[in-house]
Amino acid sequence: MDLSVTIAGLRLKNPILTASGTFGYGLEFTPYGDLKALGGIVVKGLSWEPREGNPMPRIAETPCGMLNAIGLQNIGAREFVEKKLPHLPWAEVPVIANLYACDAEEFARLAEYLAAQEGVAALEVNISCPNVRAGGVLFGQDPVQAAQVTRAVKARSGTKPVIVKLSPNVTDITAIAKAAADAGADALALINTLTGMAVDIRTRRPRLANVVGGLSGPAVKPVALRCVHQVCRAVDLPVLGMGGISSAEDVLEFILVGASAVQVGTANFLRPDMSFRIAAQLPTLLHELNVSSWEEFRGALQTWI
Amino acid sequence: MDLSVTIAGLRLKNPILTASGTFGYGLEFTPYGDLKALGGIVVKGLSWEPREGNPMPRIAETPCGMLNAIGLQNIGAREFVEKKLPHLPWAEVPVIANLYACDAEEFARLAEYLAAQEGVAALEVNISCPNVRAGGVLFGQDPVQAAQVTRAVKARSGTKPVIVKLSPNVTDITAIAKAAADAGADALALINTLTGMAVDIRTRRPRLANVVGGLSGPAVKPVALRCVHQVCRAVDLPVLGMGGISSAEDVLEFILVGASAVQVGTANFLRPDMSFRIAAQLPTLLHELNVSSWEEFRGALQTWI
Amino acid sequence: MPDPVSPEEASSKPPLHPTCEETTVVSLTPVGPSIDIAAGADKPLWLLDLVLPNWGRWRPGQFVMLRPAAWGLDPLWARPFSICMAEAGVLRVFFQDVGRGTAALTRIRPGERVVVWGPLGTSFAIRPQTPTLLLAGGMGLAPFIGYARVHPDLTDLHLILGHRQDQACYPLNLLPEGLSKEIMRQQSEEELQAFVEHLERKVLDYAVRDGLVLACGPHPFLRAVHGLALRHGVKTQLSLENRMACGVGACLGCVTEAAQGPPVRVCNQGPVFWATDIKL
Amino acid sequence: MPDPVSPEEASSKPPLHPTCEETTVVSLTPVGPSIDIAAGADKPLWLLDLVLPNWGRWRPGQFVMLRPAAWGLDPLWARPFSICMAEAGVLRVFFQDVGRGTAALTRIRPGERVVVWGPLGTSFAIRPQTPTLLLAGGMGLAPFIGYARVHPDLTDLHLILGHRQDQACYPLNLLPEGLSKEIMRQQSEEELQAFVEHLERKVLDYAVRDGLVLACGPHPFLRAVHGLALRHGVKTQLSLENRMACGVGACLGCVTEAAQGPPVRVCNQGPVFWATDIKL
Ligand SMILES: Cc1cc2nc3c(=O)[nH]c(=O)nc-3n(C[C@H](O)[C@H](O)[C@H](O)COP(=O)(O)OP(=O)(O)OC[C@H]3O[C@@H](n4cnc5c(N)ncnc54)[C@H](O)[C@@H]3O)c2cc1C
Ligand SMILES: Cc1cc2nc3c(=O)[nH]c(=O)nc-3n(C[C@H](O)[C@H](O)[C@H](O)COP(=O)(O)OP(=O)(O)OC[C@H]3O[C@@H](n4cnc5c(N)ncnc54)[C@H](O)[C@@H]3O)c2cc1C
Ligand SMILES: Cc1cc2nc3c(=O)[nH]c(=O)nc-3n(C[C@H](O)[C@H](O)[C@H](O)COP(=O)(O)O)c2cc1C
Ligand SMILES: Cc1cc2nc3c(=O)[nH]c(=O)nc-3n(C[C@H](O)[C@H](O)[C@H](O)COP(=O)(O)O)c2cc1C
Ligand code: FES
Ligand code: FES
Repeated sequence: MDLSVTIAGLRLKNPILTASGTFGYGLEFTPYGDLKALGGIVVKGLSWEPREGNPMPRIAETPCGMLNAIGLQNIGAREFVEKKLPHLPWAEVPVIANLYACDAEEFARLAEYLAAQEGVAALEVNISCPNVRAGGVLFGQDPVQAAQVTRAVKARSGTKPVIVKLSPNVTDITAIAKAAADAGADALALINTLTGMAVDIRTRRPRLANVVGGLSGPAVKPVALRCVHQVCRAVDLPVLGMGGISSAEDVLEFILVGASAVQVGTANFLRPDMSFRIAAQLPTLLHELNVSSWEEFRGALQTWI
Repeated sequence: MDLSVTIAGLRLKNPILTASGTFGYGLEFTPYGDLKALGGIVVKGLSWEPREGNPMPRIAETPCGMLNAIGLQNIGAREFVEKKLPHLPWAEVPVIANLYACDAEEFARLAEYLAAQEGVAALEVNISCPNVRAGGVLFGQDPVQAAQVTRAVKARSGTKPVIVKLSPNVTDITAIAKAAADAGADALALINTLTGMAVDIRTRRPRLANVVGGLSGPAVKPVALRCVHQVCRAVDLPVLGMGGISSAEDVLEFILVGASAVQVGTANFLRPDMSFRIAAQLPTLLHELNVSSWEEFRGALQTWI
Repeated sequence: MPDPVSPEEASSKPPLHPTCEETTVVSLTPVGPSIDIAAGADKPLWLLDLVLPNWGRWRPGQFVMLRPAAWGLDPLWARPFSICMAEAGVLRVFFQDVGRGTAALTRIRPGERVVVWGPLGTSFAIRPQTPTLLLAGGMGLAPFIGYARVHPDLTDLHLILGHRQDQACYPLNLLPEGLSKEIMRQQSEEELQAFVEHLERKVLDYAVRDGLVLACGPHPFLRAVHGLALRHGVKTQLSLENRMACGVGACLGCVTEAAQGPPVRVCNQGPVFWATDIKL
Repeated sequence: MPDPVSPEEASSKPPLHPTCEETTVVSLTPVGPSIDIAAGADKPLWLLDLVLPNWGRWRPGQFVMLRPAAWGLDPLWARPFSICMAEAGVLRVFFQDVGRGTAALTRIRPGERVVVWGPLGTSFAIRPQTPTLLLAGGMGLAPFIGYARVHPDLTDLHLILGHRQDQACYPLNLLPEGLSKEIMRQQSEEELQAFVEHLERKVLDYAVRDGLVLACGPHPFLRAVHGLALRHGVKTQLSLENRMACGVGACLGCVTEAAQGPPVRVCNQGPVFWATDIKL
């Protein structure tokens, strides 16, 4: 079957993208696969100025998952555009810039700059990062602020699709999804990480210098599927699903509950060729399951009686 | 060291309790250990009338965790009191009744009945079960309703301590914790399960007939630790910590972030003698770590610089 | 060797003294034509032998929960298996690789540690001087091996095994010699249809003779037998294989619908039920 | 056999062609006095041999990420190990059981599948006609085995191994014959103090001779060497062992503080750094 999907006007050759912060700037993975075989590449979150991120330790392993408190260390939007983007095969695989800022005004400025780059296919707005104190998680936990950021970005990103990335750390994720949708988001991405923590009883210290961090990986997949299921039923926008995807089967689970495409995140750390493998395995699995088109399969979840 | 802890006037010989819904009515576990070796037993959630629970399938395994949508099948408070309680060694180990109702009035009636039983040492109020549509999760997600239920139960439970059990499925768990505290809760228990979902791409059905269910087990431990940490700093009440505990080390992690005692839940399914083993292993571990008293260790988490 | 089962004992009582112990793998043996999967042969089935935990006694139809220590925290749950044999210091289960847990079991090695709790649940009735029909669907053979080995009078028994895989995958050599049996393979819809018709004739026959029918196998097979049992009014017990988390009656995850009253737990009110007590 | 390392090559360049492959365990061998833990002996250290993946080349100091297929989804991350040897079709790592992942590695069997990516990161400088001091703290010996085996002129090298475990736990037989070496055990505070003083004298000596110091070992050991290196102005490279998730520079989890500028990634800007380039 034809694997391609179109999301907010963006045509992807397959629904497998890489999740922000887990695939670097893409170039780190060229030894392990052909970037052009992916549906899209979402790069590490970019801020206007370069950021040094949080102190070490920043990562901890947990049962079937991990915590991170990278704190959005990045080279800044300008350096990304000048030093990384030219080396990415953006003409053949959509490169999506994930952006982070501390207020709506800065979000807008960043969006304008990035949207103006030919090699940037779309913007993914991270209103949900729990690792930055100023703003961050707050935007993503409050419908009013989520809408405000969405509007600000949307107003300055021209024709480039704006994807708003949602946090699962909320009482009702559909409320935030609706707010972003009403404010003009072209698509939604979810989930970002769950806020979590790990401690060392011997040193009596948190395992992350930042104390709390974001939980990701297979452990969170049930929460992610639930969120995607809820949002797909509540909002009429394409959804990029993610959270714990580590196989082609997992990809189809997200599409079955309504996602149009997915992002592979933490699983890229299990083996650096993970996203390529999943993309390569998808056709066989679809064939085995007799899926004939995405239209037929997407959101086709039955219920019990 | 002396392992005993006192919570809201209730003396426990050690801080290891069993979590509601994972230890039946206690009696199921008598072949596997001495109930009197536990700090306390929290029994399966009780409603006023017996309940049949949700349709099958009700459970699904997930990475390092599980989903359940039992839907509070239980024999009802009266049958528990008449048929089960007399067989439990309640004079030697505190038996805590976990209760569930659909409105504050019913909660109060149930609390009054159970609190009046000599064998019931305390009440644990489940305002956070995601598996029952009427009320359930709603009480636990709204500070106003959480307070209302707490007050209603507290007014009718005489001298018996009232423990309010919190849901992690909220934007700010400290807001609910404070509401319950202000309404008179004697202690807090957390976390209940995270709302999650699993699907079968071959049958195209949810793995639970109820579609969504509660995620528990080691996978959720990072979220649980974070919640306990936050609540212990926000509220001046003893906290019973739980979520993914499967070893004596895990127990100490919860106490290190501030819990006074813990409950072992899903891990009872890994082996039925789990709670007994953990209670038995605790002294050795404390000795190895040179912990001299709970006062010294509880909440003693250091931070990085 | 465990206590022999006395035929007078009622069948549907809980076990006397289950234990939870960490025991040791003695051996893992594939049963099958040859493990030549490339050649399109069936995947083998497996016999897993463990050092028998220190049980007081057990009854055929009961099961154990197995959890290899090497599983760590994932897969989370133990897996339930019928007690195939528990003799001479060895606990034997007969299993098929159908998913994550059983696939992991096929990689277990002698000497590895396994947490085992059991014997669990109810058992099959043993009725003196009663013609007893054993209906096994595939892996459902497992408990009947134990049943036939401890039954006091083999001449009362007749076993029908319906199977899909190559006959060589089933350890028929473990059945006591002289057991009357029919082994029927179903590879097509027609063979399945013929098999069901054969079952019906047999069940009818045992109804007439006031016999006892015992069945274990996949859900559709049990549903068929359940229907026949109710229709023809023959005393019938069915062993269910619902998904389990705890195995001890605590989680309420394994329930099935009762003929009346609240759902019943397969792990400790079953797995062996009288057909008249449940809906399927 | 991989390309020999030409001494002219600058040391701190990324690998040319890392790959990610599923390869096979050849053998796992304990190295130690005797595995008699009951008798209070040290736990053995381990040599793990894998079928060498199809790399173009590698340089000593580089590392691999290893993830046995049997881990499933837990533990989640692969684990980084220095390339101890990569010769004659075999990739060898030398490791110690310090936690969940390495404990699981001690149970691996020949024939098991392991995902391996590498060779990763920067490598130790190889400088012609330069007296080169190799400072290994315990397991830090691993990369120096490879270094000494590919170095074009053994007479330039002197190895000091500081260790706590029994000397028999270290595979000294893998070091090329004729390598000048001192093996010093530290079991007490005094011995540790004496060792550090010895290190200082040695480092000073290499500073005077305009030599090169290379160090690998636990963090406190590296901090001590780092201090000496800066104090005495000797050219020094340190190999860091930060916790890693991806190993390829993508997650930013393994960073360490740079002398100036933003934190640097140990996995692809290291693990071997010039002492002057980092803070410790
Ligand atoms: C009392 C009892 C006795 C049993 N005796 C035996 C026995 O003697 N030999 C044997 O091979 N098997 C037996 N089973 C079934 C066995 O427990 C399952 O095959 C096993 O748990 C599957 O685990 P898995 O991880 O391999 O499969 P999963 O990966 O968990 O599942 C694979 C597939 O099998 C289905 N499945 C999983 N568990 C069950 C279950 N319990 N019932 C029905 N379908 C299931 C799943 O829905 C899925 O489609 C018994 C089960 C019970 C409850
Ligand atoms: C580039 C590099 C090369 C290495 N080479 C070798 C080698 O050749 N031989 C060898 O035995 N080990 C080597 N290590 C260290 C090895 O990777 C760790 O010992 C291993 O990852 C521990 O995993 P675990 O699951 O057993 O421990 P865990 O259970 O994850 O942790 C156990 C304890 O070890 C600590 N720890 C875990 N990982 C690290 C780490 N990466 N650095 C410091 N402390 C850690 C933890 O904080 C904890 O106290 C190397 C590490 C790096 C980064
Ligand atoms: C190390 C790490 C860094 C991350 N950095 C970002 C980021 O910069 N921006 C962002 O929107 N999400 C970031 N995320 C979140 C992921 O993109 C993804 O939403 C989340 O990890 C859930 O997916 P997973 O379970 O597949 O990893 C990061 C996740 C990890 C593990
Ligand atoms: C099968 C099952 C049934 C449960 N039933 C109840 C219940 O009746 N009342 C309640 O308050 N919590 C119930 N819980 C939640 C647990 O008590 C506990 O809060 C949660 O599982 C997290 O802890 P754990 O990860 O250790 O299991 C149930 C959990 C499971 C797995
Ligand atoms: S498996 Fe838990 S009640 Fe039956
Ligand atoms: S381990 Fe991921 S960046 Fe170094």
